[in-house]
Amino acid sequence: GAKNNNDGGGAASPSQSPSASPSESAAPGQTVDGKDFKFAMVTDVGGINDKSFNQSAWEGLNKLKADTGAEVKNLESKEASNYLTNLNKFVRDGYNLTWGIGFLLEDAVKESADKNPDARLAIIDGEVQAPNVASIKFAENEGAFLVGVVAGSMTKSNKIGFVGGIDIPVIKRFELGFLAGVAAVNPDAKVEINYTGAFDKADLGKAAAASLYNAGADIVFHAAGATGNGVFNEAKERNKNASADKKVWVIGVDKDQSLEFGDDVTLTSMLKRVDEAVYRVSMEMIEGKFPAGQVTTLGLKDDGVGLPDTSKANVPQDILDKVEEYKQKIISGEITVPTAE
Amino acid sequence: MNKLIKAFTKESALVPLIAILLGLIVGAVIMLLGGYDPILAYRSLLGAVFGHRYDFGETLTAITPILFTGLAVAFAFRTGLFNIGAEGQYIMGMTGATVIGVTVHLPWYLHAPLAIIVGALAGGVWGMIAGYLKAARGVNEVITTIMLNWIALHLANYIVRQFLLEPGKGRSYRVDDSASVTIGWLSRFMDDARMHWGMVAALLGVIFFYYFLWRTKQGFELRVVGANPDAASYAGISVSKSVVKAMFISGALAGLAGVFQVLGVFHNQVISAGHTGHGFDGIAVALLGGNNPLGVLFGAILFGVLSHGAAEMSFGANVPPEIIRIVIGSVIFFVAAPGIIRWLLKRAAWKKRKEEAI
Amino acid sequence: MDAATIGHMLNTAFVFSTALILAALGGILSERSGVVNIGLEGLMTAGAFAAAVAAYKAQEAGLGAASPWIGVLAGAIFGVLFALIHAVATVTFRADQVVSGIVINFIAGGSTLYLVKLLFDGAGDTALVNEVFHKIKIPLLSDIPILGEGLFNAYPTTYLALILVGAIYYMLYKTAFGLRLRSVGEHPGAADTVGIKVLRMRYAAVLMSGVLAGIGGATIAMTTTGSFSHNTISGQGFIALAAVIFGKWNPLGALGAALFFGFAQSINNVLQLFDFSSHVPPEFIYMLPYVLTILVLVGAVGRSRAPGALGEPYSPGKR
Amino acid sequence: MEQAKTVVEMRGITKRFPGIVANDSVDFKLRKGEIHALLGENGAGKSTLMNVLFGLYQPEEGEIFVNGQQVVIDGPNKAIKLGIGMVHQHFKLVHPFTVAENIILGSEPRKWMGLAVDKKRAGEQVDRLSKQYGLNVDPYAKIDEISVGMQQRVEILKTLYRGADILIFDEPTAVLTPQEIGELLVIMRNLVAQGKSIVLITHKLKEIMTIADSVTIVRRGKVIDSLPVAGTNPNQLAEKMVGREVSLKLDKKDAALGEPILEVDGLVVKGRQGLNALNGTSFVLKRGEILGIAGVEGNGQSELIEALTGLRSVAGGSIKIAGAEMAGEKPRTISEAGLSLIPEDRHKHGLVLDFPVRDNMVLETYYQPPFNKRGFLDYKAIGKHAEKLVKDFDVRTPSIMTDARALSGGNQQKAIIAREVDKNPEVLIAAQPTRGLDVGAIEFIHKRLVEQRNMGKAVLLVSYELDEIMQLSDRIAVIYEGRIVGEVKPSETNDRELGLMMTDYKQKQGGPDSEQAD
Ligand SMILES: Nc1ncnc2c1ncn2[C@@H]1O[C@H](COP(=O)(O)OP(=O)(O)OP(=O)(O)O)[C@@H](O)[C@H]1O
Ligand SMILES: Nc1ncnc2c1ncn2[C@@H]1O[C@H](COP(=O)(O)OP(=O)(O)OP(=O)(O)O)[C@@H](O)[C@H]1O
Ligand SMILES: [Mg+2]
Ligand SMILES: [Mg+2]
Repeated sequence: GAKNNNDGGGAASPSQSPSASPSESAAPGQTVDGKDFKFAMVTDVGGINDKSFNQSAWEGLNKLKADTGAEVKNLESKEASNYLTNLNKFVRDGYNLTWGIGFLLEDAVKESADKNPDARLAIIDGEVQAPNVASIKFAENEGAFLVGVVAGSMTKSNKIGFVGGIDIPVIKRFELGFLAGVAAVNPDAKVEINYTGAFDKADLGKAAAASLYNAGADIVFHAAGATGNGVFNEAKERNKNASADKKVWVIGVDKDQSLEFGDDVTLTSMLKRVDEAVYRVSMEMIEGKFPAGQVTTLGLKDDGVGLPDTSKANVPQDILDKVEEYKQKIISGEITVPTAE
Repeated sequence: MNKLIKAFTKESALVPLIAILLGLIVGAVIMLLGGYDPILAYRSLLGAVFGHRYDFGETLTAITPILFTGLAVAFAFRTGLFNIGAEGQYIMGMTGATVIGVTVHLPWYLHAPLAIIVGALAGGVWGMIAGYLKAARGVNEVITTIMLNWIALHLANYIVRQFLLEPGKGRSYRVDDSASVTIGWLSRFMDDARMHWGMVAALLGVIFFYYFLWRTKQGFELRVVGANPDAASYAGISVSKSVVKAMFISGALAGLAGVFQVLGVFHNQVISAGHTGHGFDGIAVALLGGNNPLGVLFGAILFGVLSHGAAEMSFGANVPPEIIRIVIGSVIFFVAAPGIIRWLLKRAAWKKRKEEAI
Repeated sequence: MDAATIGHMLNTAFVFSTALILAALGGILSERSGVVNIGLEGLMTAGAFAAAVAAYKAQEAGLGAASPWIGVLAGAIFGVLFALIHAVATVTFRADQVVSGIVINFIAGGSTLYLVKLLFDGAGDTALVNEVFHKIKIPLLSDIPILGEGLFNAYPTTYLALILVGAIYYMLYKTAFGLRLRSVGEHPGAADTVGIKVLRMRYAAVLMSGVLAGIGGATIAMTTTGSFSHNTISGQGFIALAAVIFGKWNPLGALGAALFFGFAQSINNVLQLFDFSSHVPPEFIYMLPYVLTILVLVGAVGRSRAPGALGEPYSPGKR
Repeated sequence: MEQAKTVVEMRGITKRFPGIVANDSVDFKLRKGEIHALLGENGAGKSTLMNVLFGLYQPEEGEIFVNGQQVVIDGPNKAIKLGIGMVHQHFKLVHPFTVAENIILGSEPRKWMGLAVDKKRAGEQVDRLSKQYGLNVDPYAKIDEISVGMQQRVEILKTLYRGADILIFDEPTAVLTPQEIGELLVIMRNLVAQGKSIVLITHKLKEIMTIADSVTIVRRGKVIDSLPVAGTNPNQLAEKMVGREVSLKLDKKDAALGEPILEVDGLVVKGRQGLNALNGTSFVLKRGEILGIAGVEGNGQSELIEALTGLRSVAGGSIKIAGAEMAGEKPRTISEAGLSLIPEDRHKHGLVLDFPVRDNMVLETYYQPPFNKRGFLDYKAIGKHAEKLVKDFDVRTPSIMTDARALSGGNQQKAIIAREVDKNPEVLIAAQPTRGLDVGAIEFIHKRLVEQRNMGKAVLLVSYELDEIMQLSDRIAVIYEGRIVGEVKPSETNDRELGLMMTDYKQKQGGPDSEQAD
């Protein structure tokens, strides 16, 4: 339908290569002057150094500041009822654009936008029907499909694990895309699913990973925020003394997690270019092309999701070629990746 | 009335005031050590709360749930029980209200009251489980309420996900407007702050707390059981029944905190990864208020003002909002250990005398 | 369920339990001396924070494998610092012990995050420590079926915790210090009249509880998370408190209780591997450890008896 | 040389508590080898003075000499070093510990280079001491499991273990059975014979006359007199301590018996370890009489009281009040049927110490009119009621809003009696109603009990004190191992006979029914 299209002048479509860093993609670069602009973002309880989502968004804004001289600011929320008050703080202070980072802020963004029709807001991972809000979503299922292809191709035990945070629609998209990707290249592989019920409990992630690896999995994909840190720790632990053929892998999420946890455990990561989206849409604001009222879903086509360049370190070229092949098939519509059961 | 006047002139009123002052000073010192400007920070804090109608209104909204959970914890304390489970009861209250708000369709004069009652009952029943296990099986309520907090979290998530989920979202459908308890005109007056009847209900809760415990027959029984269960059974009061009853009421109070968050603030319930902390904050509020209804009210106000203002402190003075938890902690600390204040006062007086002597 | 799975479950159980055991031991010492300690959560938070920061700095300084041990040491020191607040408030100034414990939780939670933000440029969590603890296989013993995988392939902190269970048991029940400590918690008046320094004993006990809970928090940072953030410690202190009560204020009992909690947690993950689990809503699987705990408590015969003077401040003049 | 014989001398001791001078420049002298009694009303300052000597309190003024040396006793440790030991009124024992552990606590024999407590040696030492002074305690028994009398011996052993030569006993007999009292007196003589000196605080004039060498009388913190026991008499002592004449003899006219009001038949009640605590107990209580239940503590008295009041479930038999079956009923039902209880443990069962006197006065009647109006309490009515009771029963309290905790033991007891008597019960159970009280308070309470009986009510008196039983009862039932083993009239028996019945009824077989008093 209309809401899933980014046909609002095509303004929100990033057009660079998948692994491009924001700086390369900033076409207008220093030529844009944003000194009179103020941008803000509100996160949920996670804060801006969560090593994934929020941090990525904040990096996008800081890049904007560096490139245009715009003023940027953030507030983290202590609990759900702070979302709205924090958004309103910026809205009332005359910020040009206020971001809500994460689906949890969806309702608060909606309410703030309705009450302040002159303000401009934007939401990541959510969908707000309001004329003054830009909604940015990601086709996580498409990206997850590609890492599924990697996992399906590279597993030796034909057992693969998936660790989810909470069983909610966003995470479900990760799971389903991943399952489809694995099945596409390796129908014999079995994927064990383990939801931990939390996004912030590394100990649960560690235990979940332990049971998956114990059950024979050699690759685990996590979509569980900070809970996933436990998955990495468990894998590192196992690789410490393991022989080469017993080595286990983790597939990271949101950011290129090999930068944090190292190449020796991180097979690849499912990137979600929140930084890119935040940077882009904010830039459009400065340029007077803010996609107000539109819902933009960033998929493979838009390089909103994808694999990082660092994947080369562990994933052989032939598999990367296969990944590219599937990517084109998804973009062309030859393959449709499921989004919900 | 006489009592009230006395209460304010006695040392018992002086101690909290000095405690608040000392707490703020501790906060200021820590800010200075961290290289922040405490004056600016506190000015931002006050500005955030009293500077604008909107902020004032939102502060009231922030006070409401912790006033309820504070009352809940204090009520249990008064009857000799330590309810660490306000958090779980809060969640169950939310869930009860959401279920009614989403699945039942009624005119407003029935819908909102029904949602409130069911939410309060859900919280009450959740508290009652711990009460029953204590009364019937002698299981320590501290453990059961901790466990029930986690069970409530997951049970609520299950209910929302299984029965109330709006497709594609991580939360329930919106509750019907007929179940909403917002006060439109007041919100408009308060510049769109989320005003709702919860604050009024919470104040009624304060009055109920006082009247029930000190004015009614049943309250008398609960207090006797709380103060001396042996004497209670000698006096013919059933201790088990009282424990169950007390935990039910305590749980219902905590449940109401959740009810009004759903019906007045969020209008839906999200699948939640963790606890909100309102229940645990309730313990602090209860302690801050010395488990007295009026004290709990003041405690909740102080707590609410400080925590609502914390965001503004980090907005206006870039101070990490966590500093406020240190301030609140210190205030409770000084309230709880009046000996320290007396000791400090004595030292101050002694020093002064010494200086005079020289 | 085959032996290997049980062994793995036991192994995971020990990972969960280690911090609980240590903190519960701390709780036992404090409460045996008559001082309620609901501040365990805060003490663990302080320990986890200090460990993450110190180990990170040590790692930066190139101390390598010694880093996590430096973290544990720092955790113990920070635990003691916060326990000292509790001791001064409750023992010297006779503040309500419950209140003081809650205060510890508040201040520990607030000040550690405040410090993290100061130390790490406004970040909500510390940088990741790479030099953390690794499991140590004990030769020969680790070949025993089930137990070998379950117990003898564990983190050094797990072994430390188990040794401390024995040591503290011995201290409490065999040494004069332990006898005096328990007497102070049961009947401080009696202890006072035979010349035992009640307040000094309570200080010692509360400070030791800071050491143990601090180490407990440190083990979480040094084995599972590798960093510290606002939810590194989220509820473990309260579970440890539950283990103290569940274990009847006895080190062996608390060990059993902590293991039970750990085991219930690890069942969680194993259950999800079975096909039938797809028919069970995951939330019910998450609830399982807590439901099991309550059921066991209900089934357990005999009420636990708290130390006689638990929660009562001692002042010599009072009767 | 008098100086040489004095082991303790306290001069001009003044100790103040907020609002009261507990000791007002008190002089006190204890000579070597004597038993020196301290006598005075409740709250006179006896315990305070001895706590000062034991280093628990620091006096504001005054000097203390031990063996002629001036000393500052800044804590029990110091007192112990000076050879002073104290057996407190409320025992200072760690209940979950064993006897030996309690005794060695604080100065434990060690082994393994001081690392571990040498429990074996501790047990042997305790055993040896216990034999030396004829105390007969089992070192390995838990305090929880031994009788009060035994617990007291543990307290005595604690002082001896620490080498005390000066022993202070604070109301040691208040909690003992007559047998135990007898044994304690023997032990005390024994101690004196071995060169110890003893301070004995007691309210029982008879004991002073029996065992003490000299007596010091305190009133309101001041010493009234100090004199040798020989050459004084109980009446003189009582007068000195109260400041007025006290009649130690109770005026009691003959009982006017009415119809049976409480009928207990074949009562069976389970005790602690599943054994029967009551084993077919039967007795009848009539209007207008006081029935004394005599017996050694632990023969089912507590269980009997709990069963009668509905606090303990009944396994068999019947309890009838005014003909209505009450076995298995709830406490409140029974209370409403006309049964009142003055409980044995006033702090634990009788009062809510943190509530004001006012609320304690309606602890059992708060739900009835006029106190309760449609679920709400009428504090005006409750206050008026409390004022009246406080006045009628002479409860000395600053106000009815004072917390019960702040009242002295005697006044707490008066408050309870006021409450229970005011319920106008058909049957009043009085369990140990005068334990620990001074003669003045005892006189008052006894008068009230007799008054009830004279009004045609029935009183069931459960007491371990034979004197009290003999003095008050119209009829005495002896309880032994959960059964009533005999009934006698006080006028037709004596201490010796009762004592025998209480310990071994078989010698007096054929008693129960043939002795039925009419
Ligand atoms: N810890 C205390 N705090 C305040 N006042 C006290 C304290 N101990 C005793 N008093 C006061 O000192 C006075 C003397 O008390 P003390 O216990 O010495 O009396 P006593 O002669 O031993 O009485 P009894 O015969 O009841 O044992 C009492 O009136 C009481 O008010
Ligand atoms: N904590 C306290 N604060 C103030 N006064 C106290 C306190 N404890 C006891 N008292 C005072 O001590 C006095 C005597 O109390 P105490 O308990 O010794 O009475 P008692 O007659 O010895 O009773 P019992 O023998 O049953 O204990 C009372 O007058 C009371 O005011
Ligand atoms: Mg006394
Ligand atoms: Mg007394």
